[in-house]
Amino acid sequence: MNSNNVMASLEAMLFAAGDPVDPAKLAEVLDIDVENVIKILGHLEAMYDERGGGLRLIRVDGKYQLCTREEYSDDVRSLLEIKKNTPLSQAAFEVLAIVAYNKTVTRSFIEQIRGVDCSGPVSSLVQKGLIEEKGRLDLPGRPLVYGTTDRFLRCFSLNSLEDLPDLPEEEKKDDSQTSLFEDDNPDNDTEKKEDE
Amino acid sequence: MNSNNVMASLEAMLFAAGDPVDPAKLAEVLDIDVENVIKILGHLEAMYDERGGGLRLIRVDGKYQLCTREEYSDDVRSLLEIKKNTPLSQAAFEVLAIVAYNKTVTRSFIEQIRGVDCSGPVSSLVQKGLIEEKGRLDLPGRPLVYGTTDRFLRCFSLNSLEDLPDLPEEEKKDDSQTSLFEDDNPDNDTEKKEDE
Amino acid sequence: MEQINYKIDVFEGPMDLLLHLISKHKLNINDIPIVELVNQYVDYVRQLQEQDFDIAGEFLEMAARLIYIKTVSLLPKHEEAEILKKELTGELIEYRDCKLMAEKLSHQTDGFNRFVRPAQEGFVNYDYELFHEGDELLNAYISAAGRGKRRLPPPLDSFKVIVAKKFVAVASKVSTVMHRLLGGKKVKFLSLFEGAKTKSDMVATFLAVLELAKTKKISIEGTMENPSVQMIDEVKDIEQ
Repeated sequence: MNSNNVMASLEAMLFAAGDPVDPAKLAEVLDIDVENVIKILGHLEAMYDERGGGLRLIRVDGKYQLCTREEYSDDVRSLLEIKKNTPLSQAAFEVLAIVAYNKTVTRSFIEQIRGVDCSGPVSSLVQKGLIEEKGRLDLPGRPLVYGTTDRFLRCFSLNSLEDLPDLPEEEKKDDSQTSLFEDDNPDNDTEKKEDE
Repeated sequence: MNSNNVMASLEAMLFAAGDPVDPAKLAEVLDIDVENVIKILGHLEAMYDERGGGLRLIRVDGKYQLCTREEYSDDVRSLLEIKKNTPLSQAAFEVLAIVAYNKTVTRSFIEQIRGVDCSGPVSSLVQKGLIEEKGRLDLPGRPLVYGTTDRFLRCFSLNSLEDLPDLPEEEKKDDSQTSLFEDDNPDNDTEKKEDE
Repeated sequence: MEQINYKIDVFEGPMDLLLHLISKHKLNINDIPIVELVNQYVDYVRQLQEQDFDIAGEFLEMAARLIYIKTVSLLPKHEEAEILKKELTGELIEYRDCKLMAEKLSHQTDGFNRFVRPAQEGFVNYDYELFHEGDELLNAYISAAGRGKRRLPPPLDSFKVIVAKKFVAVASKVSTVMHRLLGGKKVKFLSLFEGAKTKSDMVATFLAVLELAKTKKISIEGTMENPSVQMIDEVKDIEQ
């Protein structure tokens, strides 16, 4: 591998990593000396500076990281604000509704109701601060339990979860049959299957 | 802002966003025409290709995204300790084909074509982020509808679903012997074994 | 017949096995010699049983279906057999196309080696700041639980999603059939096939009728000879 290719590979690795990376790890992957890696990273840094693009290479605590140039921070911030203010997807609404009406639920419970993998909507709701982890269940695998947050109550103008609109009668009846958290329903088999 | 700065800002924004970005949003931030944004993104793409670094600019369903070059995938993988991705199963490819060519389908539609239960491959494709739920049908049971994702387009090097390989033409003559199995039977068995 | 000793998991299902048999014995997919195919298929399934394979229900279901088609095709008047055969042919062609597309897709997986990055942190916090009504949650919950009582018939659009752009052009046939039935008209089943130009045209029409019947959009009544077809909600309207 010539030094241009090494530089390109370093760029690709730093790009994909996101977080700061220890040059020793980069050296290990490329199977070359750390000194060499640091030297080539120096070239990469210089190349970024000369080219005057939107990116730069920075050192944080002896580690290296690609990031955007300060000049463009305002643009970056406005773009991310636009992205942030997109309304919830239908999937996210459904997951949120299941969490809210059941107060605390595991992901596999949500998936059982919705019939589909829900890791995407769950983590996006956590990121948006609408649901949060409330602990773990004392069950095999110790699954995480999620509940809604105060931010959730504010976004839906509710004082408490008691203020949620009532479910139609039949929904309520059915609901108590499926809820995992009525302790009288130790039907954990189905849950385990979902976890696999 | 001159066009070099615009290009640098576009680079910074795409880098920071991570996900594919609609050029209209970039235009909104920069307060210039979308056409202009697309033209300058073209320059950025060419610049990446000429420079031969570790990154490239791709188009996904009319949106733009920065990603690493394929040549450096092994290095990226070993840095991030990502397992070499296990190739998709035959079943998964079939399900993907049905979803991609029909744009949005229910699981029962997929099962109707394949003649077997498809819950396994469907949920593994959802987990891999290659298909996602696109809503529910207003039919009894409110079945989920699935479609392909931006990640699907990126992984299969497609700009959009319009770029999918063409469907075979309708049989020209009704009674012509089927021509789809050109590789006559002897190697059929071995071929199947390889698929496993 | 030669010894078959491949494993059941080699095949993705009964459709896959049928396609294999059709190509192996160079049968014409557009005019399946049903007797021959049944024998091949049943032989194969029997061998699996002898080898103590746990045979999936789908394989047996298909065997039953093939045997039924064979039985009715032995009757002096075997229009039903022809129809059932066409149905099977349509499904086989559809699955064959699906396999072909899957094969093509499996050759363009370079993009799996492109990596993207997570959004850069520190610019914005992602706390949600939009406001909603509680009713939106209620509706989402009912939607997710899938038990909401539907009082309205599904809109025509919802069928498009199920049958849209099928490998055989069934979607257009759905609208053609629906159009014929507008206004509560009772139409003879065979008349739906008038004007069909090709075999696949007829197969598509047939599948469209099945699809509509399955989703309870139309009703079919009368004898197998030539039943009449009618839209279901139209029927209700008249009765009320």
